[in-house]
Amino acid sequence: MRRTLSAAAIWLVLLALLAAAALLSPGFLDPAYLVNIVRQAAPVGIAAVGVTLVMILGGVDLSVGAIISFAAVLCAVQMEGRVENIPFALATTLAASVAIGLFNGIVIAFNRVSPFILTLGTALAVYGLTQVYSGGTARGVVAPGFREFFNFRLGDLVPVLALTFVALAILAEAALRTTRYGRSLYLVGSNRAAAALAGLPIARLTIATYAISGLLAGVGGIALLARSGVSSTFAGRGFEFDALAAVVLGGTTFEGGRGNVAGTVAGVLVLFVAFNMVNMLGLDYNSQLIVKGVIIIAASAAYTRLNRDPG
Amino acid sequence: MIRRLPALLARTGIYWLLLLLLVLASAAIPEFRTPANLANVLTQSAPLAVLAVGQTLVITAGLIDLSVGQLAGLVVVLVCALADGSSAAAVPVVALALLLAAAVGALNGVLSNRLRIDPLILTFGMLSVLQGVIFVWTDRSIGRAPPELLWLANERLLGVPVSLVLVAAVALACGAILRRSRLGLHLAALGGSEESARRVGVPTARVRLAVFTLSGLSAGLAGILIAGRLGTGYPMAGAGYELDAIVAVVLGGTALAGGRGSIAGTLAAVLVLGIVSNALNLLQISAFVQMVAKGLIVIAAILANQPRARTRVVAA
Amino acid sequence: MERRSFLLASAASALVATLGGPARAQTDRAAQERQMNETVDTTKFKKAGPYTVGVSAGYLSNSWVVFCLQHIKYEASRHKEIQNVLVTDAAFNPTKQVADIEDLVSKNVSLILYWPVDEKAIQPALEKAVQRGIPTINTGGGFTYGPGTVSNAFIDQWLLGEMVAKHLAADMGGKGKIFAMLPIAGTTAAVDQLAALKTVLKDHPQMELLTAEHGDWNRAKAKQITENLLQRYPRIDGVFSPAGQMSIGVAEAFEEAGRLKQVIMSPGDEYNGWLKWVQKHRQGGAVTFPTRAGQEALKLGLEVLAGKPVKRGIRIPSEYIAPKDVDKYVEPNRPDDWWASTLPDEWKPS
Amino acid sequence: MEAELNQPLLEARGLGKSFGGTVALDGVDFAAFAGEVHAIAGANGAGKSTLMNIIGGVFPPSAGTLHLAGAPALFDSPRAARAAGVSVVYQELAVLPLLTVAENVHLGRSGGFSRRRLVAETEALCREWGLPLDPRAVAGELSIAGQQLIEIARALAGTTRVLVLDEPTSVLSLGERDRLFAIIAELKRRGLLVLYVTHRLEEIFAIGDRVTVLRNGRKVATLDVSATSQAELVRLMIGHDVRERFDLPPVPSAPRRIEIEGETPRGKVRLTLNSGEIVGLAGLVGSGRTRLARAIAAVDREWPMTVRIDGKPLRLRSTGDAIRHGIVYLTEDRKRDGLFRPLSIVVNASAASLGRFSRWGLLAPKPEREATEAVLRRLRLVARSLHAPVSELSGGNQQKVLFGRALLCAPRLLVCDEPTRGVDVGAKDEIYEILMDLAADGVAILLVSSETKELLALSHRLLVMRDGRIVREIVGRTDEHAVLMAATGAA
Repeated sequence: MRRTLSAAAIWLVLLALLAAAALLSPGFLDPAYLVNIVRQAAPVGIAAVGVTLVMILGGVDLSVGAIISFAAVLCAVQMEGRVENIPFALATTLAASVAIGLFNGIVIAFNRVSPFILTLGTALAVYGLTQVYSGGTARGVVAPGFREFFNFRLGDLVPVLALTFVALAILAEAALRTTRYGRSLYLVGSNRAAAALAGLPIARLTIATYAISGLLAGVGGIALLARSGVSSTFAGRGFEFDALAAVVLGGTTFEGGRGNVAGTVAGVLVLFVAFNMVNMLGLDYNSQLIVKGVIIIAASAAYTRLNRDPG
Repeated sequence: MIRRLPALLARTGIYWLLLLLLVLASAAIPEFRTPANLANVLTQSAPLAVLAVGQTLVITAGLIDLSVGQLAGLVVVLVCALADGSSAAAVPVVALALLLAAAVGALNGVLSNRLRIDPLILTFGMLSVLQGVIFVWTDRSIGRAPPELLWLANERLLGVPVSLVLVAAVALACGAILRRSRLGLHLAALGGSEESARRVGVPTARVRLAVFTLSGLSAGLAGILIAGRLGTGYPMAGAGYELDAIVAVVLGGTALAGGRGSIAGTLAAVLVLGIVSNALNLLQISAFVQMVAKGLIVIAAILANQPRARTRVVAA
Repeated sequence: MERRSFLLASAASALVATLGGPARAQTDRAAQERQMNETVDTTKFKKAGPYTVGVSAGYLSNSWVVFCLQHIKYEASRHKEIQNVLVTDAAFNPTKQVADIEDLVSKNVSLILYWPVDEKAIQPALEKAVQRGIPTINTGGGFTYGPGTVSNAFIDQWLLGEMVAKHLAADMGGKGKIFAMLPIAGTTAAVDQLAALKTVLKDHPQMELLTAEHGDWNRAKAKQITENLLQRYPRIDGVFSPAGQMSIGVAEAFEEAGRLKQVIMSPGDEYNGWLKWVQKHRQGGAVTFPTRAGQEALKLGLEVLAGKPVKRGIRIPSEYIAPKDVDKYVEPNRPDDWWASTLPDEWKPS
Repeated sequence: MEAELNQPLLEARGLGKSFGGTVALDGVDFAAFAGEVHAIAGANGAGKSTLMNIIGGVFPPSAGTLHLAGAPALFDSPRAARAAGVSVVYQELAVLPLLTVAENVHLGRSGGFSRRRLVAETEALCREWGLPLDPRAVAGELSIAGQQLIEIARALAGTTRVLVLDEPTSVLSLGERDRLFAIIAELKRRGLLVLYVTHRLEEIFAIGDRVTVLRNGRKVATLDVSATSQAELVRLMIGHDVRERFDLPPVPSAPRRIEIEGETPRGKVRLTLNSGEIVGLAGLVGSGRTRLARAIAAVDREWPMTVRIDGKPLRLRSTGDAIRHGIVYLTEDRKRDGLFRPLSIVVNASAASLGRFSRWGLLAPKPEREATEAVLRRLRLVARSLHAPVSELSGGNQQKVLFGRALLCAPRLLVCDEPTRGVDVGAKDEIYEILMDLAADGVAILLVSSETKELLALSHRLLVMRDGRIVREIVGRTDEHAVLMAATGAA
């Protein structure tokens, strides 16, 4: 009962927030605007899907912001402004993102290190690599058609980018619910030692999950590139905070073994609707940071309380 | 004794590394070994040293405090904005700032006791909150540090940086807490095993409160030094310091899992980081590469510091 | 959605941000004019070659700055007496920049060119360099007046803002509703540009400024803010946006809302991505923010080292590029994040 | 030792405690006096540890009161209990391995602090009580018995009047046990109240003055030890007698042979099991029973093992490999590495056999549910829903879920480590039935247990371990004495 409540809570929060926003500005409920919020959320949201998987496993991935930046730069450079380069650029970008995730996964799988600190270190190194690689400028020319494709509105309404985010989220949620991999994540996350006894391939799962997180962060980087073009070599900086806040808000805890992607999606949307409201109200943009911090603390505390094991 | 040898080597490793770096850098870079440059390295390292010494207590207690960097940043802005270059205001403003820093630390402690969430997440959230508070206040440098702080952070007395005195005082104080006080014993116990500590009557909640308060205080002192270094209230002055502090503590041989800490090791590690940065600068290595190097040092440090296979005897 | 730190980062990332000092009202402009025309006695800096030039970069992860640095290196290559150029990068960390400057002094460089993360934070370190006889030149950003800065090679934000505003007013026929997209609140760039805009608007009573927003030199943020403004204001006729990087984000938001035809964009700068947009849409144009500031700074520094008297500040003038003339400047095969410049090809960033 | 004149030192009046809906302790009264060893006896789940935790200040009672020397005692923390003179030595020792003995002994006290004085005081304390401890030694390098002494020293260092010992001998050798008993006798002589919590009846008769028996959260009786018998206590504790021996199913005539060969630091280990056979593995704590059991199932690989089934060697590089070959390990510690506490019963049960319930990586929920249901029904699991979290279940039912998990793997060799630890008496019997059922189905079972009675009752054959080696094989009838002789090396 409590469990169902806690799962539904974030959706109720989202609804309440939307209602409040609609009262503030009738334009808020315009379908085009709502869909646009989903598109704004896509880069962070896609990365947050990966972070959700990692956190269900009992880990955490703070390198996603760096990977997003890295992927955006790398992809743009590989395209060299030519359509025929797009497949190669996408492939190399995703491969490189997976490689970073693999690195995280392998180190964490075979050592008793804190994923939190390790992925922070990885983030630092990846930011550095991005700078070395790009010489400090977001060089790279986006191929014609690339951004147009992702921003094309199906049925004149839903941008491909928003659809990509939703599709990836549904895919991940389905994987969690219906695949052996998803089930194994919950098992390992809720009790690693027991999972080892039950014969689950923990090292392989860990590596695969961090790799997926890297991959999705890479997709997030491509999404960012598609949404706003090449703008900076630090374009994804801070996204790890946002992703983490969304995941925690969505009910996935740091202890692992709990949570789902649907909650994360709601969490991402709550964050973005809240931020847009802050913007539209003309409040100081910086209060977003305070909101984010309080959300991380409050949501963690709330879920700790809800999930406290009675036995 | 023989069983402890690897651990002993691991614990003294940082001093050997420091020695090696000193020798190498002196040999390879003529500018490095000038007294002025060596004094520079010390002055540059002082804020991190103060922060890392405080964090050593925190990590020994099995906790972690990610909010210290932004807390130091808040102190920088506060001190400069309020004092605005006035000598007369120096003492009250510094006192106020330290009080505030200790209060924020205590708030971390209270929240940690009340909400029972992982200190990592709690202080991570606090990091974001503090950053927001700073930026809501100001998004550009404001005010000026009083001249006394400039003197404290930058000047030398008989060739010795003044800030070194502050670092030494903080290190001795924390060393005394760790080695010679009941609080030190209790925080090592808390870091060893919270459950055991609680059962034998260690007042864990009070210890946690004390440790976080001390951590806040050390962040405040570091902020004072940074304010002196910068001379102005730059809103991002503390960004990233928390990670550097953790790296220094871990490099210095304090177990990330808690239970045992070394102030001297932390100081040596701070010097190692300072020398590496100074030498790379003198060698004209690009900041981008330095960033990669720093990331790799973080990764290497936690790999070297990971808990060894459990030593607890398995019953049966 | 960006974190504040990123805002500041990109803030600093446009060279203009370099002057993070207190807002100066227009009345200060007279004082600045006087200060920059002061003559500096450089005899105490005079020294014979060979020279080592130190560059203390507050940050290098920014395309304008990279071009500016290339200009410095290019100019250095043309002088035999310059033996070496040492570059340090503080990566947006002012504490590190203080340390960098101290390290450069330790290396005993002949001259320091710098652009700050935060101008005030590095003043003490710069003063120490000057006391040691090492001249310091502020490169690119706004004008700095203080004992730590021997001279400036800078770009005037107020004049730039004025030019942009005048062209916008002309393009709009002197009437309509506009909003302003500015850099980080409080920076010289934001303050001077807005002040210049308001001054120009006094001559055009039929133009109404709806709101001034701060997009922090961030294309994505400018886009997101504009998306919200499009919800708030049913009618927007023009946009004042001097930074090309943000102008692209603004224009994209209008385009996606299907309202691009109703709006007139002001000139941006010679940011390549913006020039491409101008070329495609044949409107807006550009008011330049010349990357050769670096080259001018080094020339200025060499004069100081030669002991010649120099002015406290030299202004690098902005120029207007009309939409029809943009073809000469745009480089379609180069990245968006690129600057039209006078650098020879072999000196352009790779 | 009767309460003629003096008032009780520790008295419970109507003590009750419930967690959520379950009542752990229900209206318990008892009184204990200074200078006595008062045993608290009861089967697992009788409420012993709840009572102990209330006395030790871990949590407050939800009903009733506790009185210390006539005054109400409200301990809101272990610290408060200690301050009032009540110390508890738990089975899981609260010793901090990185600190020295002296530091450990003086933990939790307030007042002045000097390391030198700590050492001096600890030294004096150890001399006074005859505790063989070096104050400067690092606690983590001591044996379990040594660490237990630290806890006792800690209790003695304060102004302790009541010392609660929780199953203190479960981790001790015989010699260590005798030393502990001597110390307890000394404590008693000096007027302390020792509350001795145990389920080992012989120890109650060895050192106890009086015994209070708990069953299902209620007090059943308080008796003078001299006036009772083991049989009576057993009857009080469990409500009925333990069966001496079960009717074991016969081992099939043409069994599958499982041969295990391995290397331990003390030499070679060899054992053979036949399908349908229950082999008991006896030995004292530290003899290597659990290590051997875990090594066989490839859980730990410090002791490399080769397993052959009908002469065919298996490659076991991981627990997964072992499970695929039908070698399944049932943990001794459900909480640590058995249960996935937040997850549902079905998910817990199918965890080790996901391969069976999935195709191309996709789970098949229906076969999973049906197979799990069938197995758990066979095990007579009591649960409101199979989709409820496993943490809601009682200890016995949790253990059944783990058996269900093992069964779903279609085991050929089941390695059971302490399968009845922490389950109540009724569930114990059911688990014995399950083991015999499995044996009847042809599963070979290696049964590790510290309860020699259980091994004797349930095994076709007994292996006795000592110092990492199998020292004795006992076929046919034997008794506890013989097993103990072999285990201690006295034989």
